[in-house]
Amino acid sequence: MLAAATLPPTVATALSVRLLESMVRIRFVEEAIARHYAGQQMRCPVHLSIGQEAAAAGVCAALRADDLAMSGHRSHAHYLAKGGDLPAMIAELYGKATGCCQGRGGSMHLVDLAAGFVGAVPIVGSTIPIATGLAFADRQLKRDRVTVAFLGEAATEEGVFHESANFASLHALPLVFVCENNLYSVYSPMHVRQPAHREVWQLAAGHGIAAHQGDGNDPLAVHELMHAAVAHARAGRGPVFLELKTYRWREHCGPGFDNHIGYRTEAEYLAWRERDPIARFEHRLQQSGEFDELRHAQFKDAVEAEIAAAFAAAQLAPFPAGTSLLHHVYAES
Amino acid sequence: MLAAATLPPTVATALSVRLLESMVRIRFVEEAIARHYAGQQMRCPVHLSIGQEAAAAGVCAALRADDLAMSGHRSHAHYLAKGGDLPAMIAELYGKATGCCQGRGGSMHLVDLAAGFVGAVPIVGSTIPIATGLAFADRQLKRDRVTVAFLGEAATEEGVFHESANFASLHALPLVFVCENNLYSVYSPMHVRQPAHREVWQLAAGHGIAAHQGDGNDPLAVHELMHAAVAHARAGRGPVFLELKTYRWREHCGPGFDNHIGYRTEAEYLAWRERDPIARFEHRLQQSGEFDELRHAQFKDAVEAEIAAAFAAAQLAPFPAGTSLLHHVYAES
Amino acid sequence: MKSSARELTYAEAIRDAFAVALERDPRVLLLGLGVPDPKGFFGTTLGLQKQFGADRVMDMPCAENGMTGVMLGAALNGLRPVINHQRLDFALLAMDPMCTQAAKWHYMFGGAMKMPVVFRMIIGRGWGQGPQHSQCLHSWFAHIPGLKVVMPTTPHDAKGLLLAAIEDDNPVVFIEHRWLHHLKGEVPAGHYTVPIGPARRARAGRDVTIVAFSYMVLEALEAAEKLAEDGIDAEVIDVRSLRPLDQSLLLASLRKTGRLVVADTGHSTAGMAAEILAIAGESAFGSLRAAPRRVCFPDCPTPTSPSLSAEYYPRAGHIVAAVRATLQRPPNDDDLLVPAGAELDKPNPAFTGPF
Amino acid sequence: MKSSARELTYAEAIRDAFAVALERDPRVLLLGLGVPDPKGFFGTTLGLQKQFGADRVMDMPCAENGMTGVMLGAALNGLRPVINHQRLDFALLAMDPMCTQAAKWHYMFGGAMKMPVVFRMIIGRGWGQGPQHSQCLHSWFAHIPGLKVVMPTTPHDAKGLLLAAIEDDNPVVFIEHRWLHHLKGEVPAGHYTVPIGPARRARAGRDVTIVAFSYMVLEALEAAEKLAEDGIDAEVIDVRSLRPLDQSLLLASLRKTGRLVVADTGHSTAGMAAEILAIAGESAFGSLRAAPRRVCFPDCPTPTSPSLSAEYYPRAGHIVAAVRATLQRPPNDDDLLVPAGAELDKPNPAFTGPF
Ligand SMILES: Cc1ncc(C[n+]2csc(CCOP(=O)(O)OP(=O)(O)O)c2C)c(N)n1
Ligand SMILES: Cc1ncc(C[n+]2csc(CCOP(=O)(O)OP(=O)(O)O)c2C)c(N)n1
Ligand SMILES: [Mg+2]
Ligand SMILES: [Mg+2]
Repeated sequence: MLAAATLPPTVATALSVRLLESMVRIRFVEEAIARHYAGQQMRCPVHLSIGQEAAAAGVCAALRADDLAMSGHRSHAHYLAKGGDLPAMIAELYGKATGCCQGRGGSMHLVDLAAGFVGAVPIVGSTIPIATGLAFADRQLKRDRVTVAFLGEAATEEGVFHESANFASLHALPLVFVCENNLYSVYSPMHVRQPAHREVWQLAAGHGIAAHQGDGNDPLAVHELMHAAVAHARAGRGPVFLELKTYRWREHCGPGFDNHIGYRTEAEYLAWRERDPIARFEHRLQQSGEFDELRHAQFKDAVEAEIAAAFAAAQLAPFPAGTSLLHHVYAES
Repeated sequence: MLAAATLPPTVATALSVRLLESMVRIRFVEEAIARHYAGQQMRCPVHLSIGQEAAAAGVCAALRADDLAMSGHRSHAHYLAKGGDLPAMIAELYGKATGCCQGRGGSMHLVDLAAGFVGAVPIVGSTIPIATGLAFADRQLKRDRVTVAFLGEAATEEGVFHESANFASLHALPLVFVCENNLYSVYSPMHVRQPAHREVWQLAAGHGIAAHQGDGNDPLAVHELMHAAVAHARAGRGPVFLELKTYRWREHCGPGFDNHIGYRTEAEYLAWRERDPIARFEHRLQQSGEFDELRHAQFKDAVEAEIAAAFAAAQLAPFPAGTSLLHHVYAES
Repeated sequence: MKSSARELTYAEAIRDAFAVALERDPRVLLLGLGVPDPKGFFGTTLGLQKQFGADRVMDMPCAENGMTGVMLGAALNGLRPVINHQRLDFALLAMDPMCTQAAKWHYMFGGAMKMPVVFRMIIGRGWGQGPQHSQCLHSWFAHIPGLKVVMPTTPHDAKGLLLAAIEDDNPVVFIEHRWLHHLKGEVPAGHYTVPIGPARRARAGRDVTIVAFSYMVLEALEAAEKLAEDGIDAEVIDVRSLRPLDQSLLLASLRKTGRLVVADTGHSTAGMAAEILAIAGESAFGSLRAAPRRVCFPDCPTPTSPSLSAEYYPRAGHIVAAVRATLQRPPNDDDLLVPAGAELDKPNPAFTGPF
Repeated sequence: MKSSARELTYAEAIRDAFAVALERDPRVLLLGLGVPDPKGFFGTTLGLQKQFGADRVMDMPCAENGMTGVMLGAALNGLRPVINHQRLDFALLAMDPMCTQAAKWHYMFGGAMKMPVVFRMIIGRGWGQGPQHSQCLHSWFAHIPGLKVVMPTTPHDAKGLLLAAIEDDNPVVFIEHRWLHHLKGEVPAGHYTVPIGPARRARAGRDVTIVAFSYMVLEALEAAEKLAEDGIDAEVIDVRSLRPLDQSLLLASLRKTGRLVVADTGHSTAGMAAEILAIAGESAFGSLRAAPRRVCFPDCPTPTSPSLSAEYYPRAGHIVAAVRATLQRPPNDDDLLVPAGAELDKPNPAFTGPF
């Protein structure tokens, strides 16, 4: 996806650059959505991942192109990191016929089968068993793919997470649960939802699943955890659960900021901004000499152009015809 | 309930006798049901607890009379151990107007509010959150009661168990989950339902709940675990989960035996019969000199008479009138 | 002090009902994802936690099934809980505790226990709510004996029916339409109830009976205005309570008009509109002078794109067209015209998203 | 070798359909609590695990919601799963994956994916199944666009519709009534399908149209025999497919008879019988010569006691009485007489419980 052919010499550097570029691209797309949202033409709820890019980038960089992923309401980053088609996503946000769901879904329903992004829907937890089923079918059909179920920490409160975890553990499915723990479910902090005396990953451990916690704002750390998890899962040794600690910068739903309304403190927010996954990582690469300033500037320009083109195309694209309303209610056999 | 006033000298002996008598009474009732079932007049599914009496007896002996309990499809033992009205239960099995649900429920729906037995229903797992809610209300209303949720090990596979466990752990509710692990869900053994590399109690531990495993065929061991659990819960230190290993002797549903049909081996069954909670405990009491043979014989006679009377009354009792069909659909405010 | 009426929005009326209930009865408890959040659950719970404490106005884990069950236990054991869902869709995870448990508990235990619990749900619409945030499944609940089901249209009824629901000793499903939240109306201060059951004649008329639910009552009233321009005098009945359902007002109206159009905010097959038509057939057969008609959702999930959702939702014009058909008047293409600039995926021009 | 018909029970016909499907298509997978158990899921899966392997005929954890979701993922990824519930009641834990996910998946992703999955459920009745093992909520599923819903009555249709369901690229709800399992009928060997959609004329008649579902078709046919003794010639339509619903056979029959009685094995309010009455009102208004009637469950949960369940379930006599009413004939007290010794809580005299 990201011109991987022209990567710098070492593999480690190649990976670092890939992670950085993946994060930057996600950030730029999300910021463009935030900017354009004010135009009131993306007429659907949007849940941005700004601040959480390292998880998507690190996880997807450890996957094969034919591995599968599913997500929930906050799925732009996952879709993009997995290689989902950007113009089709932007068009979907605009409700256009060229959208990845032909306008039927909007931001909360993304799909790109060619990229192995099998779908995202907004009922919290509901894609977890479906992703488990993808892994189950791959196992039954003796394919060596791995599936990723992206979820927020609130989804671990839904019983269906546990039902899926039990089944995945029972059948040693090639599945990785990637839980981005960003401390909030909408405006509700952890302490009104989960006991303070246990960590999220322990829930999965209770099911006999290999479970780890990591810094969700460090793409290399995420990648390392995920690399091992994918190897474990692909080898038939069963599912893995990763809890990635991170933080959402903007409001739960929508383009703005909402620290002023009182459910979290400005200080907490600022502390997490200090840990910006992109700035921190860029800095680290600069320190280690892995950062090619010119290349990065060119990359940013290219991404900005790619994004501008996607928005322009989406804005110009036709809406689905009213006459198509009843298409695709049933599949023709 | 069991003439506790005439107990032998020491407290320990008093407890042992109470446990033994509670188990024997349950066994006799269940065997009477099995005997009478062939008459085809108890026209409802029955799930007998023969072989599992120690759990009910040990648990309920550690409760106060005003503590609460709920159960599922296999609830006769729990209802009786908690002090539920025997004639009302038998009449309910016969579908009579004098039944504890006025014939509306049958074996799978028992209730005796006076005894603190708040209800049993056959949807697996469904009373777990309701019991959690009882404990929640007691906490809100500053009552110092403890609630017991009786469940089978299959109920821990239902997501709602985990949702309840999370909430109970979060709010440190005065609740004890008592899980009788009898190795089967209908005809399905553990290994097709739960991963072999983790124990059932670990699921609860994953929620940050104090969790223990014990010999469910040893009423004193059960009582000891439960005594500590109740103290813990009543002191506001949060819920406790007890996994009690035990075994059902008869068929999942109905009065007979079903080892011949092939889902479990005769050898396994016989090994568990060796561990008969009643014979083993009686033997132990004999060894320790706590067993009063005459008293026990009298007790058995009394129980047989009590049971015979309950069956006779139930058989004679009237059916609910057809004209009452639409009564109690709605409560009058 | 005598209660006096003020103009409130529907959302404010809900909040007002909650405040009255919490004040009057210490057993009342509000629980739900985001109930105490700073946006106040579309404004319907604003400030209540501050006023009544975190023990009585509570957030919860994201676990609809379990938390509904917990509320049943609380209801059996001395509280009067209201569980709140920001979307009806989320409550689908709790069909077992609502329909297999709560609805049957009083009956199946021979009257031993009461289950005073309210299941409050909001129906989403527009601005990309799409297939999973807009489901209208009120007929599912209306199908179940043991439940009561209300869908108030006006701020006055919202408050009065919510108080009645909280005070009822049975499980009550209370369904709000998101597009009613901004609606303004007279709402008495203090305590009052609107009884669960009776329907309301929202407009008297002679020529045709339009029966509507919830938000569709507004479209029905608009349709009646348009019909009046053509000299057609429509009666509009606001059902308010789906279970129990008030047949008498309906049948009295049909005896008068002989013509029926039902405007439902939901699917057609085995929906509430089907029930109204069935009742009309069974009990007003002799009065009916034309085939009754249903105005319901098209037979597909709710699409997200504004172009498709504009096509999807029936409007006043669809009701007008149905009425014309029952009167054997010729169809009028103008009925379905959308005024230039109209944004059909917004409840009102001031709405700006994102939710 | 040409397929030849043999006499099989309904349960055997189901088993036969599974065997054919598993044999023909390696993607077919059966999953459910007890599917491989020694009693064979009421005999409907007997021996299949042995024949086709534990990878294709599987037990599962007691987790209806999650396991249904897992089956959706399997369906998206190359398998054709059938998830089996011994009672419809248990499937209520899986309303989200069935109705919010499976039903909408093809539509809301713009046709990108297909969801070939069968949700098989059994309706319990009698012998104390009571409030939580006898729910008949087929109308809930029929309400949802994107699902198909079938309820076959005969062994022949059970096999043919089950094969059609498995071969369909859409989610199909397949509902069996426990009291049909022992029913015998001719069932062709080998592969055949009965198309999802068309209804079946179970008996031709001139005077009244009786529309029935599933088990109630048997009661309707018995009612027709009784009516024939009184010179009343009833046509019986076996709906078979609730979604899509075959209006044409129904309307053709109504044009002929002008009279309608619907016998449903479910609740009345917003149920399938309401839908049939609504369709009759909308599309056969001119043909109807009398008020149509519904024969449904009384408006209460299902009680357990045999004395109450005998009162609860409508029988042939209730259908006869309803038909008399549509014909303006006087009621006949004999219609509802229960023959001495009849045990109304058993599907047949040989049945002995416990389940
Ligand atoms: C079943 C269900 N319940 C509630 C909601 C409302 N809801 C939408 S997003 C969200 C928060 C989920 O939090 P989390 O899983 O931590 O993800 P995050 O938003 O933090 O990324 C909630 C509760 C929903 N969409 N589905
Ligand atoms: C939700 C639900 N799913 C399935 C069933 C069918 N069923 C009845 S009892 C039972 C077994 C439960 O096993 P367990 O919880 O271990 O209790 P046990 O019978 O062993 O005492 C099952 C699966 C049910 N009643 N409810
Ligand atoms: Mg979160
Ligand atoms: Mg068990």
